[in-house]
Amino acid sequence: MAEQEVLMAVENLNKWFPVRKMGRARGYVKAVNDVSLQIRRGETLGIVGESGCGKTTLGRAMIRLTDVTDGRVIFDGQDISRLSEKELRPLRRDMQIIFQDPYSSLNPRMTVGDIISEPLVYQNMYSASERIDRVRELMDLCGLDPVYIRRYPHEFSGGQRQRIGIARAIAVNPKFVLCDEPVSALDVSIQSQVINLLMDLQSRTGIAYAFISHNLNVVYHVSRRIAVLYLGRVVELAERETFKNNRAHPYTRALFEAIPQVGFDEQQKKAPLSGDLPSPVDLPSGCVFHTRCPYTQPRCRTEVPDLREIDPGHYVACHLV
Amino acid sequence: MSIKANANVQDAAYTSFYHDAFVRLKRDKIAIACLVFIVLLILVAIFAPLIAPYPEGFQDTSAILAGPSSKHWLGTDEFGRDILTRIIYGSRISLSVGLIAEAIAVTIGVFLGALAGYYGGKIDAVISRIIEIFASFPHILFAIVIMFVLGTGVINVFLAIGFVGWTGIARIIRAQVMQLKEKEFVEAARASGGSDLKIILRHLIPNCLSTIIVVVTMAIPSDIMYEASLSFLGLGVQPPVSSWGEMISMARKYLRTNPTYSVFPGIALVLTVLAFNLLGDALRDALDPKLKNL
Amino acid sequence: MTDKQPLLKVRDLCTYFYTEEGIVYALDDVSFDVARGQTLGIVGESGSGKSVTALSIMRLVQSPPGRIVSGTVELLGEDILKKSRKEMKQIRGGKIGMIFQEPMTSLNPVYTVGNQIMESILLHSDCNRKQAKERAIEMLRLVGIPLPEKRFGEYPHQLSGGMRQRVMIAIALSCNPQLLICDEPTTALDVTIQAQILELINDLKQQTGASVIMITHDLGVISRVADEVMVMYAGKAMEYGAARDVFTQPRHPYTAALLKSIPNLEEDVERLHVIEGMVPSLSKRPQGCLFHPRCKQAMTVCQEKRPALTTAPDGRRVRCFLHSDAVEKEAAHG
Amino acid sequence: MLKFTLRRLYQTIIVLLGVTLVTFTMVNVVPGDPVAVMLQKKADDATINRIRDQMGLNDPLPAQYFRFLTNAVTGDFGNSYFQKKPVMELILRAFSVTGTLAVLVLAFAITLGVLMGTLAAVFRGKWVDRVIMMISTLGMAAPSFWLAIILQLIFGLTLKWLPISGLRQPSAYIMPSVALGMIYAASLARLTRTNILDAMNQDYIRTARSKGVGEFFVVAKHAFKNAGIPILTYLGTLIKSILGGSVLVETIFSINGLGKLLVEAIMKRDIPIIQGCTVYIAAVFVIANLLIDLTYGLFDPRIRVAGPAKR
Repeated sequence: MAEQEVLMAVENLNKWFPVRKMGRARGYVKAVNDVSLQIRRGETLGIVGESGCGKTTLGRAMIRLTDVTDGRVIFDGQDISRLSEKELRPLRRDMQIIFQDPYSSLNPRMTVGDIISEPLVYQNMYSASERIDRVRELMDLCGLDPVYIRRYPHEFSGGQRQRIGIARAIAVNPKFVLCDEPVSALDVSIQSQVINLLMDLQSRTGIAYAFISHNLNVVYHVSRRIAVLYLGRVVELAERETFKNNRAHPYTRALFEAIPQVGFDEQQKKAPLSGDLPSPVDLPSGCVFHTRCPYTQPRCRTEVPDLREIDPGHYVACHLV
Repeated sequence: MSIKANANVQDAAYTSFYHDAFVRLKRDKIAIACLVFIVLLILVAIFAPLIAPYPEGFQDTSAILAGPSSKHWLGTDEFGRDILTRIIYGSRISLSVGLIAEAIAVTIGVFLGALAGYYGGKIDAVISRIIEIFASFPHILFAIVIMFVLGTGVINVFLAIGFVGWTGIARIIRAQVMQLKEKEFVEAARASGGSDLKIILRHLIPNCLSTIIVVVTMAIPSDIMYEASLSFLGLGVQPPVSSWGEMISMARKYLRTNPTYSVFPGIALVLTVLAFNLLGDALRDALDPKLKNL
Repeated sequence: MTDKQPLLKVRDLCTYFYTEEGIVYALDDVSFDVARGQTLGIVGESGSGKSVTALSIMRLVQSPPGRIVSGTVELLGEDILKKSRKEMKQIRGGKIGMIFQEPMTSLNPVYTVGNQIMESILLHSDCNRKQAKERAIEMLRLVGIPLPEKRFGEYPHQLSGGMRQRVMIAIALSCNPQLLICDEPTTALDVTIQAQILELINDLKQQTGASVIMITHDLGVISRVADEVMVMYAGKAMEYGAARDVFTQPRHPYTAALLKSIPNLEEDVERLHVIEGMVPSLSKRPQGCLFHPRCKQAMTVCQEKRPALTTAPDGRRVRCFLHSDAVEKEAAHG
Repeated sequence: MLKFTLRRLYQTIIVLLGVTLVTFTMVNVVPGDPVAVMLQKKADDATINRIRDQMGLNDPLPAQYFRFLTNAVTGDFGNSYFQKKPVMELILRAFSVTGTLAVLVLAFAITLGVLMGTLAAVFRGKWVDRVIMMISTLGMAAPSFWLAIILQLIFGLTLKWLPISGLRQPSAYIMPSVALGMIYAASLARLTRTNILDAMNQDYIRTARSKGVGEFFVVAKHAFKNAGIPILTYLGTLIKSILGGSVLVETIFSINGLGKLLVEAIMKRDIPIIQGCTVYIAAVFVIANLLIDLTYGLFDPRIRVAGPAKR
């Protein structure tokens, strides 16, 4: 991978939350564990996993909405993992976020115009009158009628609110947008509208996305490459096509089999995995997946598998591959 | 059912949150009646000299402790003063206690509550303990002790009641700010490079405002009652200034001679408290239904 | 469809909500059958009336503002809607069991799991407490909860989401109901857990011979479990037939568009198919076909008249003027 | 649960220390020399100074506070200036009266309030609900001291059913209890109603109904226990308010309780009593609150037994 092509590089990132008992840290929730991945300019990296896999925390750490316990985040050639809130402020122009919940992500006391122009105000972009033009342009771009610029969020439907959130995120022309479950709260027929909008915006402006979701179908559709997370670790990372025919990690395979597909040709009626996710406080030793893996070997219980490149661009963390 | 969420923007009128709330409030007949009553009461208090049938302090020596008559609609007290006149002047004290004492309580409460909620951690721990300490004294008892320290008088009544009432507001604002801080729109503001100050000004304060309005409306009647109680005990407003609590206290000595003397100031007090309580309920339903346990 | 009498026969069911904003036609003129041992899938987006269908069958629609306005719900030939309150208590939990979407909030936090299963058993059988306890533990074992004796005494918050949903299933099935209604049972769960729960529901259906109504917005879930499927939109059934037929050859433009709009691992498409616009407000419904404002094949007649749900010669039912010119009869109430 | 208990215990001690500090500070910033007050200006400066020395009033304030605190821990709040008796003795004697009254008020308010609130919730929107809510709204607006006078007027002076002052016979407790308890019964009724209605909207109620549980048990078993948690929280505030409100009611009915002791002490500037009463009442509330917090577990297993570690 050519160095200029890489927009964001996450290197051995760890994010642990202390579990406090009687005021002292008695253990850690290891939300993100030794994660390394890269996002190239203009591409979409899908990050997929079940609840508790650390995908949201990883996303927040990538754009430094949370501190990093260990490891580095290099954005546009600059290590941002140790910068202070104040030092980060100017960089926020280049990295933005779209949230899952179209309700709590918009301030109910602000008009749509104020919401969309907020990043422009913080970043001191445009004059006050130019800002209004810019907001109208953004609303138009995101499929919202600009006449609603003075309306309040509660007057819009979930899908429209999500469009407002998208307009806010792209207002400052960012290079990178973190999409945290952007369509999970929407109805099926609205999901496709929002997904198409995100993809149109990418082809028009060349934004790079990190697209976090638990919905494999959606991630598969939007991403060029996909990282599968399990209990805070990347277990498999590859081009999207690889996941169609060449899924290597047992967890990835189970995850894909578990999704109910519309169609009746090869319906899988058996659940591919048994058991619950282990608690992130006491992670299993060795490979974190060994408690549920159908192929567990003795060494899986003791040795943590490295993320190895088994084919060009295809990384897997499993002893058996 | 999420039917309402699907309502089309096209057919919705241009409405802000407060406009919406006002529309909801307008539909509530009781609330409007209370609002009218309170406005009238304020007018009565302001224009007391014009409305009252007698000048304040005027003593009709021909009618001492008289019952209601055409000359004195609500009767007279032990000095022959017209009770209606005294009730009208007494409304000045009650309303200004509601206003000034509550302003003091809100200032302290919002400041400390917001500080604790926004910064959390050690600051929160310290402020929370302080709130707990001050909330450990029964309000009326604490007010009595403060009055003992400051001495009697109208201004001191304001100070005592204001200083007693801040803990409740501080608790609510603290919880509210803590909740707001976790909202994604605050995170969005941080993600766009908003500083603490800007986030507080643009997001936290506007979203707390409705809560503050509700809490204040609901606290005013208790303040009015505390004033009446202090004055009743002889620790608040001192004669000859008229206060409903002080009138009831005096009337107590003449229960046998003029029983209605004690009734009328009480009715004035009950009606005022009732109006504020009901208005507060309606405002809460319209602005902030989460505060249901208030 | 089988020749035998269906277990559940719903005819012309209407449930409206009388709100300040006007009448919300949450469920309008819905008819369907559930055969013994079969699974009927009801699929639709939010506000389509699918949950109201379930609550209407159980007569649990909140009233006011909701009311079942007309229609019949026959369980083995007897109209549930005409039953007394007391008879209804026997049907709920006895003949019909129900599972809800939110396993986190659907169990009472202040009682043990065992207490909540036993409650149902004690209500619907002559068991004493000891027998009820044994039965409850047996149910916990049946739904695949490890260490059922230990879990019996635990509180809901001590269990994971998947485990709680298993407890809900244990409660719903504890009295051997003939019908199990599942309202979005897996929406709040992770996919691998969802697969477990769906497998469990399927297995238990086989074992007990109960019929299942599976309500969900997820077409994938439906196609994994359902024999028949009813597609709902804005309170009406748009298409109804064997699941395989409906999903492989959808006839209603809404079903077809919905199927095309979901991303799919099997086929790669550059852009997803989009259904423009939004679900209409159920209190201010458009004239004519409720879907016509979003339909790409809408004709003039679609704007003027409400199409009726008609049965084609092959037994499939569609509510669309492209497949029939039948017009819905005017509702007698209004 | 043990950790929770220990943490609450630690917090309680901090709050109690704070309470003594606040009270001590307030009482000691009062202008005027307590000794001069005590001797009623009959003594010369030398005598006053000698007594001040004896009483330790010439020591620096922190030392005085420390002495006050260490004595308070052993239950010694000093002697009353005028009654020449240990303050603690006076407080305990008064509290036996106030305590009885408070228990009666509490029983009256809880029985009436919870019952009425539950009824109103069950008959939501019906006339029963409207009547109960109307009465409780009125009840919340009537100050206890005025209600007491009206009761005296009706049942004491006019009907002559009940004695208008003192506590010499059991029936004498009725009027003070009702006068003081009405406002709390009213607010409890509203609180109970809201919380039962709130619980009735929860998903688990729908589950209970879908199991075939009858409406009576839906309310009595499923809603009531959940609604009990906020009601329990309110009890702490209730105890505090009753102790405060007793000041007024005791004055009106000439009951020799804590409230009357305090008001009289304030009139005479009897500082040890003021200090002792304030700390004592606050301490009663703080400890009652602690006990209430510890009984949450009975209602809410989420506090009693820890769940799995959450993310």
